[in-house]
Amino acid sequence: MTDPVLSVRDLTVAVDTQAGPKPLVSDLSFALHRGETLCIAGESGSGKSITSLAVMGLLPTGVNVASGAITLDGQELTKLPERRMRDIRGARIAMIFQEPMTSLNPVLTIGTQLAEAIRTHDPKADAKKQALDALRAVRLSQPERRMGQYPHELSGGMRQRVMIAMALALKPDVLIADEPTTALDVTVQREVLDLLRDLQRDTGTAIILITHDMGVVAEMADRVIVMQSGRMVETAPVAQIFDTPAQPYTRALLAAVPRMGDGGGAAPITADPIAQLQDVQVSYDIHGGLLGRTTHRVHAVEHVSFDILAGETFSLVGESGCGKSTIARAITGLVPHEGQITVAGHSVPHDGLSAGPGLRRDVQMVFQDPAAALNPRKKVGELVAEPLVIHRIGTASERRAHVRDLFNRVGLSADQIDRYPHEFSGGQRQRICIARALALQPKLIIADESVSALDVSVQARVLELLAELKAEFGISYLFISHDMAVVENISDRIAVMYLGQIVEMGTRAQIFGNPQHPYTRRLIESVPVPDPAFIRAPSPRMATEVPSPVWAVGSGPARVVLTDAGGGHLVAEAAATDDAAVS
Amino acid sequence: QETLDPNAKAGGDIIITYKDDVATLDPAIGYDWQNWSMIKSIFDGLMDYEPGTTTLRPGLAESYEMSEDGLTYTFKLRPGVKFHNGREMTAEDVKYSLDRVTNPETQSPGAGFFGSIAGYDAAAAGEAEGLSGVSVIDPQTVEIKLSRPDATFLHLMALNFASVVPKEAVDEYGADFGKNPVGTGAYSLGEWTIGQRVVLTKNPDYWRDGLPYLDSITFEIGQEPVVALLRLQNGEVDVPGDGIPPAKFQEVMSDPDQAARVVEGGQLHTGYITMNVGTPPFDKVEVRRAVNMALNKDRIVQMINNRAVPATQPLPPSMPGYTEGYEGIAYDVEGAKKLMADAGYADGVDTELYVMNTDPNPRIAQAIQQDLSQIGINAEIRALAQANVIEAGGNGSAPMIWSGGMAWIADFPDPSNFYGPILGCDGAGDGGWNWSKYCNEDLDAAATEADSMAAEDQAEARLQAWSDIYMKVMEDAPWAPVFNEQRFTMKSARMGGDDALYVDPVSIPVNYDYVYVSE
Amino acid sequence: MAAYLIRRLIQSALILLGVSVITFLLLYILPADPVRQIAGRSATPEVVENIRRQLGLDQPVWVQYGNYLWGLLHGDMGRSYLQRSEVASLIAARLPATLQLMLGAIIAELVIGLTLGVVAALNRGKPLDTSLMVASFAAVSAPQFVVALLLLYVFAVKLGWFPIGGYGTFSHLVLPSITMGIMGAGWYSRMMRSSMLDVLRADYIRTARAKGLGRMRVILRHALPNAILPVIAMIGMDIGIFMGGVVVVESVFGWPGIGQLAWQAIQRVDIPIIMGVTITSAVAIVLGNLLADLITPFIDPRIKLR
Amino acid sequence: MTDTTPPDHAAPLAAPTERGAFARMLRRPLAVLGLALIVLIVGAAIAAPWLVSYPPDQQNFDGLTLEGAPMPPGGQWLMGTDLLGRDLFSRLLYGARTSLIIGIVANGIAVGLGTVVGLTAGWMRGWIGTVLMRFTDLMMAFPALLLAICLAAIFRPSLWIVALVIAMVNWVQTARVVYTETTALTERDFIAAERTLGASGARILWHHLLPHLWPTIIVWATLGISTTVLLEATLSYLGVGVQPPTPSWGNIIFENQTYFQSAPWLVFIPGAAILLLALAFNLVGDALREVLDPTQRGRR
Ligand SMILES: Nc1ncnc2c1ncn2[C@@H]1O[C@H](COP(=O)(O)OP(=O)(O)OP(=O)(O)O)[C@@H](O)[C@H]1O
Ligand SMILES: Nc1ncnc2c1ncn2[C@@H]1O[C@H](COP(=O)(O)OP(=O)(O)OP(=O)(O)O)[C@@H](O)[C@H]1O
Ligand SMILES: [Mg+2]
Ligand SMILES: [Mg+2]
Repeated sequence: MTDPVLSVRDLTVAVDTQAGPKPLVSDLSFALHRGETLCIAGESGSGKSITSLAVMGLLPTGVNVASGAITLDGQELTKLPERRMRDIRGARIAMIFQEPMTSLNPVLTIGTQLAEAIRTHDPKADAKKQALDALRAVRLSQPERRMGQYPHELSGGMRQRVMIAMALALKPDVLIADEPTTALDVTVQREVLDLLRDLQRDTGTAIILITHDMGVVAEMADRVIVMQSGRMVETAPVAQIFDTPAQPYTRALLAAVPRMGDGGGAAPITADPIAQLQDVQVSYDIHGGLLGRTTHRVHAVEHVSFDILAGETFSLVGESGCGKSTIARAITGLVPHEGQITVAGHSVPHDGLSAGPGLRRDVQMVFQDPAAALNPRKKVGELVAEPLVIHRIGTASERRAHVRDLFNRVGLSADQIDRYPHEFSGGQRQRICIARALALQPKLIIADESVSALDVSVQARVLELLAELKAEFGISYLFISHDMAVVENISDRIAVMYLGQIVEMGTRAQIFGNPQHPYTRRLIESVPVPDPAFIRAPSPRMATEVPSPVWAVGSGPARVVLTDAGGGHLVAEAAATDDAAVS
Repeated sequence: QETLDPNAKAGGDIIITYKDDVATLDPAIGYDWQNWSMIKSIFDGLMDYEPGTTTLRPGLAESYEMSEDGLTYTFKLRPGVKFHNGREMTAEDVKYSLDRVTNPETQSPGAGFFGSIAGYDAAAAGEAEGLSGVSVIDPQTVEIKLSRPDATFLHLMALNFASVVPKEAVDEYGADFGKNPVGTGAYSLGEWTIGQRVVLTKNPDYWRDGLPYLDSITFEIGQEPVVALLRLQNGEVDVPGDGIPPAKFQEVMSDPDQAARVVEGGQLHTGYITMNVGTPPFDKVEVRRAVNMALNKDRIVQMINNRAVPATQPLPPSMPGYTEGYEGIAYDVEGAKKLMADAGYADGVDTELYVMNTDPNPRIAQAIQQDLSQIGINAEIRALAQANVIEAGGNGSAPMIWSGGMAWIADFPDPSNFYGPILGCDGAGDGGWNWSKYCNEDLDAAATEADSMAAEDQAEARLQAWSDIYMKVMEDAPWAPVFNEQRFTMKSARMGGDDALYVDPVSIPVNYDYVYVSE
Repeated sequence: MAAYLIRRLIQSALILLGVSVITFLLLYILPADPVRQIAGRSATPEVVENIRRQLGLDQPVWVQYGNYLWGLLHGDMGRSYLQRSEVASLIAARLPATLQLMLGAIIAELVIGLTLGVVAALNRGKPLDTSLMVASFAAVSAPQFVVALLLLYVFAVKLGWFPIGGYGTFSHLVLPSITMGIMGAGWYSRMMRSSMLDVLRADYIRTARAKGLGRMRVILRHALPNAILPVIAMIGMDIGIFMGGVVVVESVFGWPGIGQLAWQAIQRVDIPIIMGVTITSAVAIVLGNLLADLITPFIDPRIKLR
Repeated sequence: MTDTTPPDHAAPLAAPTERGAFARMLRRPLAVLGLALIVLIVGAAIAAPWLVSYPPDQQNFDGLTLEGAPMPPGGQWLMGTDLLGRDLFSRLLYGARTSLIIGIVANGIAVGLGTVVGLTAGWMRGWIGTVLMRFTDLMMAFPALLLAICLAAIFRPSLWIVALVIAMVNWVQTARVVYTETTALTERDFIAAERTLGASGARILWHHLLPHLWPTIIVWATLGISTTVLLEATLSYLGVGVQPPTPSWGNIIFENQTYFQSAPWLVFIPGAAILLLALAFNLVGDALREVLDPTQRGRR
């Protein structure tokens, strides 16, 4: 074997606290060879992101490399002055960050952001052309047009591809990808993973892939590092990890991986509906034209009707941007809607503003982006106690005890209560949001991608908790997720959405056992299998335009008609979904 | 004819600065510090003053005659005098100009000066076309009839308001005549860039041969006095029109080189405090006298860097009719306290002192305030914009006003100018400028009497009469005269001409027609 | 966009109407009689009344206002009571100078303020940051007159780099602009520092650094446009603040702007000029705010004008 | 399943309680310096009668030279005398009373009012927001000096009137800036999250929006101290505020500014006082903000 491109030896990263430095990553060592893919998996908050930032020399203020060495082609990086480090960043080591939504500068066009990266390292390059090539390489549709667009005009999946293009444009020796697919639905995830593999094959780039999705690990990795609490617990080639895990933690992790087909047929629930949606429509106006009138509308949700029964877990799946979160917002009365929504006997007001305290108590929502949903200036303990304070439940000390209990239940320790949101990892923040939603023991919890950033062991634990509460208090869930395996494991019933409309709906057994709609089938096929031995059947790569929900005023998408395929299994007539219109 | 200065050289341009804008150059309207002397140089009246003095001399009139009864004046006009537009000036123009200034449509602030001309009342009321008393005898002769003898009449004919203007130019420009003045004076308007500069250029056809010496005068407008002085020191400016700013006075005077270029002179100015005789406590003459006695004028003068002399009476020392040897009401705090006690204010009294808000007036007011507090008068100071003080004075709501910054530099060098509107009954009504609201019918009668002594041989007696009137005023003490300001003009080294020209009592800051540059 | 513009223009017109009504009323109740000032010291009450009638000041206030507004709509701002010239021409003669000065001041304060703010943010907590803080506060606390004279004394009199006041060329404009911009610069540097600190923590700054961009490029191209947004909103307001302070700067530097005109008019209650200047500056302020609102979408494409 | 809680978190970063904010602030030397300055200035203003040797409005005979020039600092006159021969030290201490009321109370009210208007408009949006903001625009376009002159002519001038005028005029800018920030904040998810929890409008405004506006408010409030103290002098000059001989820092500067070359102490000493006051509040404000705003301490 050749010399490693990148090697990390005895790396310790610590954060300054008032009680002195506290290690976040300890004694981490690994080596990365050319053309290799190294997956770092492990529990949420174990220091995966911190490690990659240390390699980039981009640690947040207050967090420093305490000891150890990071060597790139024989060059020691930790001692390198900022000026020299700059030449290495982008050109030799590139990184795709965990949060794709906020990682692009909102005021610069895609083209500018791409081209400047190229020009910085090669002033003579034809930056525009190279940028275009990079965009083509990530199979972004209409690359010329994208160059002139701003980040907010692209969907999450598109932005993630731009990030990848940016990282790859300079053909770096090492690419660090921190949870590159967490925000994406499985079909897009599939594409991104394929893309990374293609690029690696073409350029020989070494990849560090950080993920908690064992399916992704199995498909992508050559070697795997498993981390826990800032330490490496195990490292081995991928097959060995999956076949003969040496450490108990690794074993626990693998055991917790949800697998497709594990669900089995649970008894169908028969109860009164807790939430009823009837012909719900939500659209966002787009102003334009000379007179600034509403010229177009985003038809985010179109004629959606379904019931959630008491004590049921109802899942909503569908590609990114199909309107799942919008439905969640409509149910909680955050966006104006048309149609009828009733939750636990409260009719949700149409204006998206004036929902009363009764509704607020009975419905809780876990927002998709946990970082955004937590007030950064409040301690997390206060944030979790917030609903109790608002609804005047308990005394101060009772509340505190309650919060401790909730923290324990979601796998956080009570001494983290007095910290601020930014001091947590992505997965930890997600658990804080869950704890807050649980505080009031509502009748319905809407969980929007609430376990996506959790490592499988914690995820399993949280899911277990949700199940316990469901059994104990009869809480119902509206569960929104990209992760088909999880969905299969926990759902009673499932609705598949496409472009704002439901295209298929039925019990778990019906959807997973007998998917009818082509889109449903594609979703299920795209799920990564947590088994390195699994060989995926080659499927055609898609480079099609994402169909748009934007329509001119006066027009709109054709209404999908659902027909019963038996036993309450509703399926759209295939023809209706083909005409994805862009206007 | 004119005696020319043998040292004078023709030619050259000078620069003069002013802080405030030049409002208008219409002689019927202009009544500011800035435009007064400019108008004097652009226009001429029938009468004029010897440069640097208060001595009257004929101007556009070659000669004049007064009738026995003092009611008719006949002016013979100088032939061949041309307006800047080239037309020859005639008697018609004189009549037109006087008609115009008294016509209410003109809204002249000086119209009231011409009250003694026959037909004024009808004209002022807008009932008559022009003044019946002014008639054109022939193109070179004007006759003016008065409704009562007026000893100040010749001075009035030297006022800017009586300047002769050509009708066709007024008609042409209408209300904008003030921006496009046409006169007979030594200079004509060259350029006027609003807010920046006014340039006067030499009138080559000026009827006084050899004058003016300068080719042009540039007035730069809108410059802070402190900066103007800096520029003077830097050689960019010849005369700072607003004088030496108080903040710089000491600096200038302590540098011999600069001090040598400062010209000091008297000024027809008195700074005084008015006390509203209709409002307690000033309805009691004891209190008013006590105020006069309480003022430590020496200290006030010291405070303004000795740029004034303590005043004893309403008239300034250089004014004819000034009572020489009169000591005024002496500084005597104990005596003042006694008077206060006599008036029933042994325990003190509260009142207000109005003052205009530009430096150094609030400071002077504070010095006055401190002096008054010595005798139990607690005067609260109200420092306001000029217009607000004038309003408070006019409507009688101000118990005391310090006059600084608003009044009273004489319009013309005659004792009567200090009486009529500011001490007489006419000005005591609502809105009038007699802020004391002092009205003594006897003195009014005596004043009318004195002003009717128009004959040459009565001049002495008339001045004595005025002197007596002001002594009587001092007895009633509606005012507390504080000081008479001295003028300090500074000039650049190249400026030539007699010092008197730089403290000319009627042309401030400089008599432009006679100064020259030595370069 | 056009609809937004039209709506804003209509609102602006209403604001201007409001300003004119209130100003007119205030001037009406102001206890100072302009007619007295016009008529002079020796005028008789009849003459005073005559002039009052000529000027229409004997009519009820709403009739006076109506007349004024009618004139205004025809571009006639009336004639000054004391100068007797047309107010519109007086203002027109001085407006270019004022606009130049404001533009100069805005540029000066942006250049100075933004630079210092960015430098302070980058050196956060270091002695340089502290010194800059003291400097910004000194700039805000310094009386304008003194600043003006100091600058004039040092750079014009002593060093001779610039003329001692005057108007016309670029070098005339420098010192007055800086004087006027200094306070805003102090202000902006604080605002800029605080918004820069926010922006510097954003994820996209990390992305920019991960690309290996140079420090200057990260700051100027990535951080600055994002941090400048709150400052843009302030530029519109500055015009109003300048209107208050312009008179000092104008008089020290002999700058022929409308500030001096206004100040003299206020001292002497020359109502038509006060009205004219007020409305002119209100127009400037309203347009300035509108402009600031119109510019923001160009800097931040996420902002949509509705 | 094992306990997956990272053990390293057992060592608490710091467990400060909200009540400890003040105590934590006291641990910052700069904040203590600021507080000390404020206490000193306020204390001196209150204790002025016991600290000075001359009454503030006494025009001392020996306080002027024969030519009428003021005396420089040193010797008998700690800070020199002014143009009327009054003791500047005494005037400075007494002037602090006026200036503190203006700089702290009036300015505080203005910033407070601006914050309330901006917050309300930004939160309510709709027609209330529009009306409030257009009213703000109107006030901005409105000539404040004119209002001041009118009030001066109508009412008896007093400190309270000038404070009122300043409060009425100076809230406008704060309102606009707060409005802009509030509208951006209300779009953020954590506010939506609060709403789904059933938080009342008041609670969201007070507990969740206001803390984010602190930095802005502190900048405006502290910088406003200087500007309002100076503005007071202009307004008093026009007759609205305190009348001579009552001293204020602003009017000491204003009266004497043309003399700054011949008598620099008359301008620079009160100027320094204003600067110190503003800086002191800024130091405290900054410390307070850093204590209240944890995100300032670095982030992932
Ligand atoms: N700025 C910070 N200050 C203090 N502690 C921090 C900071 N950033 C992260 N941490 C802590 O460091 C630890 C490691 O964080 P890191 O982001 O590397 O986790 P991760 O492995 O990427 O987790 P996830 O899968 O949830 O993203 C966490 O316990 C987190 O609480
Ligand atoms: N405030 C908004 N204004 C305009 N369009 C919006 C807005 N919010 C969402 N949309 C659009 O509405 C559509 C549905 O968005 P939504 O967030 O509900 O998708 P989603 O199914 O939750 O997607 P993801 O899986 O990526 O979270 C998308 O096309 C999105 O661009
Ligand atoms: Mg992470
Ligand atoms: Mg979503």
